[in-house]
Amino acid sequence: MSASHTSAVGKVVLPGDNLLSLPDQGVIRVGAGLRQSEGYLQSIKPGVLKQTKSGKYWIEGRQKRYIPAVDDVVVGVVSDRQGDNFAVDINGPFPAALPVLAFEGATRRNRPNLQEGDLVYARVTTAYRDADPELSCVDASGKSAGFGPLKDGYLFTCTNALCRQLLSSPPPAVLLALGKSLQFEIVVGMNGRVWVNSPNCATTVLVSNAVLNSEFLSQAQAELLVKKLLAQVQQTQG
Amino acid sequence: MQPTAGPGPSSEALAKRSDRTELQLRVLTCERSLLHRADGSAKWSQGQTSVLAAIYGPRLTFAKKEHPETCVVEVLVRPKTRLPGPTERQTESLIRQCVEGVVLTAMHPRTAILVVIQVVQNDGCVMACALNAVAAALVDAGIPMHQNFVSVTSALMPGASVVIDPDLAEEQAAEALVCSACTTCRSWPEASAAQKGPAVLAVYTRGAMPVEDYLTLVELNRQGCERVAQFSVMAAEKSLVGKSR
Amino acid sequence: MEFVSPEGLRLDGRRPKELRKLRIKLGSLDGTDGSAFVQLGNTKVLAAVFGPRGAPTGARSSAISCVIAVSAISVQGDRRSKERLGRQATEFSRALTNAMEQLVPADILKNACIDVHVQVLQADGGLFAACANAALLALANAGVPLRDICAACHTGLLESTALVDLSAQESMQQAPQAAILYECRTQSIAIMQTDNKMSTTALEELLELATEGCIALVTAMRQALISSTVQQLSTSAPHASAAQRRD
Amino acid sequence: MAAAEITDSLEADAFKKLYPDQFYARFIADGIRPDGRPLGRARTASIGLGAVSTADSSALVKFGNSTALAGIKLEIMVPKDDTPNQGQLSIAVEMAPMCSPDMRPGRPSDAAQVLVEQLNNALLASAKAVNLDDLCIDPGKAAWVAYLDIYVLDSDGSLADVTLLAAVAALATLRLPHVAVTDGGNVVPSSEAAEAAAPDEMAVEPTKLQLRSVPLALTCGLYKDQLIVGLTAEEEALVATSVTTIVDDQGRLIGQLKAGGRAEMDIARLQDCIEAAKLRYAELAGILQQAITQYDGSG
Amino acid sequence: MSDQVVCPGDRLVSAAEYSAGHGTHVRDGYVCASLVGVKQVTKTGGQKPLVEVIRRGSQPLVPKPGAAVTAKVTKVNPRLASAEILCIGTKPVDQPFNGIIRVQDVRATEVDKVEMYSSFRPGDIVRAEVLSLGDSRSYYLSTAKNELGVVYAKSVAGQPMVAISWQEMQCPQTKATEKRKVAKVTA
Repeated sequence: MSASHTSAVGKVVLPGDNLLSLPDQGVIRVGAGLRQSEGYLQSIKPGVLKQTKSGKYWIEGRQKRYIPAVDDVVVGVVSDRQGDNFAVDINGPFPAALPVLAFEGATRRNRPNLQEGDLVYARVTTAYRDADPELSCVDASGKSAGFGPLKDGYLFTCTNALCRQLLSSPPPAVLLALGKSLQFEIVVGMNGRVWVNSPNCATTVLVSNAVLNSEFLSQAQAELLVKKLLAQVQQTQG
Repeated sequence: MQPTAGPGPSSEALAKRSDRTELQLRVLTCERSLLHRADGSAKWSQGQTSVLAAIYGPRLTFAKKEHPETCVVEVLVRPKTRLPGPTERQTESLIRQCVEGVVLTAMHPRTAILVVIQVVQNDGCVMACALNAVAAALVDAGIPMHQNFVSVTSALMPGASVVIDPDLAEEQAAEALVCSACTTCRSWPEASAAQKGPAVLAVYTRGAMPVEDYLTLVELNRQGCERVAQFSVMAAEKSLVGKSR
Repeated sequence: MEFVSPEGLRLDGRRPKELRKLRIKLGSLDGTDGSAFVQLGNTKVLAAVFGPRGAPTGARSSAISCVIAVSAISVQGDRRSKERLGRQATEFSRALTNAMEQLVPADILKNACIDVHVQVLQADGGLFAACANAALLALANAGVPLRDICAACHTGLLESTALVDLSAQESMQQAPQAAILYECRTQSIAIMQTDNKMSTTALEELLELATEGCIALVTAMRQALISSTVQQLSTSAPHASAAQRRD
Repeated sequence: MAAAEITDSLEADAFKKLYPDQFYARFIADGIRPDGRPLGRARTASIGLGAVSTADSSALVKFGNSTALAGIKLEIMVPKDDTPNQGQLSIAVEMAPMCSPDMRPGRPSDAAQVLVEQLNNALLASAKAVNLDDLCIDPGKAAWVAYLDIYVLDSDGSLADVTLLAAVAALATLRLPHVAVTDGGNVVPSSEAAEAAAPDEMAVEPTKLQLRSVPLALTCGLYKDQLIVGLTAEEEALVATSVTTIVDDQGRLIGQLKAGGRAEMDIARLQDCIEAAKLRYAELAGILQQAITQYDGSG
Repeated sequence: MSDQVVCPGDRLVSAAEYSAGHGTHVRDGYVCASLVGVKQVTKTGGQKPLVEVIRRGSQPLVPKPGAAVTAKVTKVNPRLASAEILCIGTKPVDQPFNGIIRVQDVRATEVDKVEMYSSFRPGDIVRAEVLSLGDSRSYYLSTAKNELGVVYAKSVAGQPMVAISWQEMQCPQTKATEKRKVAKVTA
């Protein structure tokens, strides 16, 4: 495996770009948005070509439609109940199935009571390109681990690139700055959906706006943005 | 694309293009992600001609329409005025087959992609402009593709002269029009051996012409496509560069 | 106008009880499960059958659908007369669908549907009778089980003479007319259509004539079905199984 | 009877059903198609003229199984104000429900509308085969409107080629009756008008509509980098892309349509398609001429 | 055995002496033909002889329990895979019949551990056996035998894959493996 950086790494690539010639020997690890074609590594999605520390190439794209992947966390909207499953809209190609028993403490007798339109925070357990994905509201050990129905709050959508930023570790500057001065809950799904809840509406609106506007900002810019927004709120309140 | 209708062109328009040479394209502009509800959208303009394209999907489709192994592409074309008719059906069919030619439809079996095209302003070359808008919208939606396309129209004028990217007056005066779509394929230095020129993905003609003139126009379009492709890459990079920190 | 000459001949030279020349060609459309071309005088119709095949999702109430399409070029006169004929065709195809459902055993239509399409190529007199005959022949050609072979025939009472199988010119008259679809085996009428006012005795006379006409037509249709099968058996004998896959 | 032989042929059938692409690839590798044609030969064409006596002219055209019936009915209209010297040619295509098992009756299919556009483009916009001035009876008062209706009775590929030949054949045998406009604005057969004026004058033969160009089409496909000429429906489903080329009697290119698809072509390939279309043109024009001569002789 | 072409509605024999078989129906005490075809009488041991009408000299092709069929998978969910039956034995059918492979019919051993998604994918060509007529819409199929299962499958990259074990296939281009219920090839 070659660890050498190609010139395309870190650059914007477009679908159909031939990125590098595949070596006759050795292993190239390929992630999302890439494929091999006629001896070349080819991008099939637009985005920035990235390489992990282990040498795996992948493309960080920026799209609205969510393509499910196993172990992603998602925020879904219950759309229907069919037998032993809830049908959940997760903004993917197919509706996801959430078994009624995939909640902490759920049994045949004690089923969770979810209505159409309710929000759930869940993880993807199966994802195939030709079939409905399956969700679960428990982790591997059967505990809820934070998953489950989301009550109240405000839901907004953003690109999957922003979701990845929000979920990255350490958390992005905008969340750190907001967290220093405000009290709120935030749940980010990989499917481009963010849920925010706080004791008062003004805070919820402020957090939502700050997050939505932070996509292309640097650390300093994000901190400045939060400061400005906070000042505005204090002004109107004062 | 109704060159037969309407009043004849003024002789001035025919005599000389005022603002550009015969082989010069009009100013290109491309805006992306302007529709909130669509999964991808783009507005492409060539001079005064402007077309808006929106992509929805890949998403669930009717059981009747779904295909077990591939993603189904549906295209709807809305003209600027009047209801869609046979002309739009043909445009839809051509655009659908172009999209099928570049999208990796096997990546999303049993789903559908809907492409909606709204002609905003027609000042010639609507078909080419629509193709370019669709190509940009596909990138915006992040649909998996193994290549992309760009399109250019050129015209054979009375007196056997040729012009590229004609406006409506030139289109109406033209003896014949050739619109073609060529594939684009970029190669980074590490894959330089893969370099290949644009090839003809689609061609659509109107008017009768000698075969030699037709081949000249196709070649002219091919060269024009290289220039459009350069612009298209630049525009796409601009829309994606925000997060390249 | 004189429709029967003193010598007892009609305008096209036929006798009052003489049918026009009938031509039947079976299985001419390769892409279908069964087809029949019927020419009765100048009336030409083509019928095709698809099925029995899996019912489409969201199946309709009726398992057999029969549609008679009248093309503009097949009709004498302008576009308006085509529209009028088209409406009559819709009405008749509904009656024909009902008659067919009686003919096909119910178990065939469980979870399956049969589509019968009739295209009128050239319309002269007795159009719907020709359509019905073509549709039934196509069904038999497709190997759809039938209780019986039926036939349809058109008659009219012109200048107090009962005439069988009216030509276009004859059927344009405001005279009593009756068309029936007749089941020979049960000796019953499946569909009857009458036009213009007539006395009951006139109707009886027409029905008797129409029945005779139907029996004659059934004989010709059976003959065509049998000879086409015999021909198939003889040509496909060395490859009997190969021919079967087009069933 | 050799049982083994039959089993073989049945297994070939099953193979074709399960793996249509591989089945076809084996034939093409041997330079022959499943129906026995070489790659470069289109199907045999046949033309039947005057098949429908209720129409003013008609043509039944078959390429192998693909069958189209074209018929023209003439009606009289008042010319449009902006074109007082012109009649009208109105083209419609209908895919008869019997033409393929997937067809359902109802609203016109997209495929039919695409064919209408291709015919409009070929006959009127590009080749200008019919000069609409020829359909004028009396400028500003009366003109012919020719309704050209094409019915696809059996859809087995190359529909653009079949429908165009059917349309051209019907147009080439169309005769316009001699009519005159009376003072009252009614249109009467000119023989009557002539009789009224000069009773002993002979009734004139209807005039043939002159075609200014005779466009004919050929559809080729690209399969594993091989050019396949004159496609069947089965082949249309398998080829990576198809190109319809229309040329006319003056050797002009009337149209070339390649509507995308899974393969691109370079200019040389497009040129190959034009050459193939020119060869096919000579063949079809001969058959058309023969059919017309025969028809004129009999009618 | 007589060799006689009959038409629908033809009275063939008395229903009291013969039993009505394929292509016939009984009316007014007679066995009548329902099809155009050849009348055929088969003597059955002890019982009434069977009268049938055979179209163009051969039997129609319908899946029967126990028959070997080849089907193409169209849809997979956790409980079953839907498939179109394309061939019965070595003969292709004209209009495909619907079939279903239920999760318990995929393999003979460890039935409770079967995962549908690891057994079939849409587009796979599967050799199977007809279990029963199933529900009203589909035949029930089984692949619970070594020689039954997937015989042809394409990889994500679109290449036909090669079987490398009874439950894995490999793409020759990308070398990626995918899980399937693979049919053991019999010579």
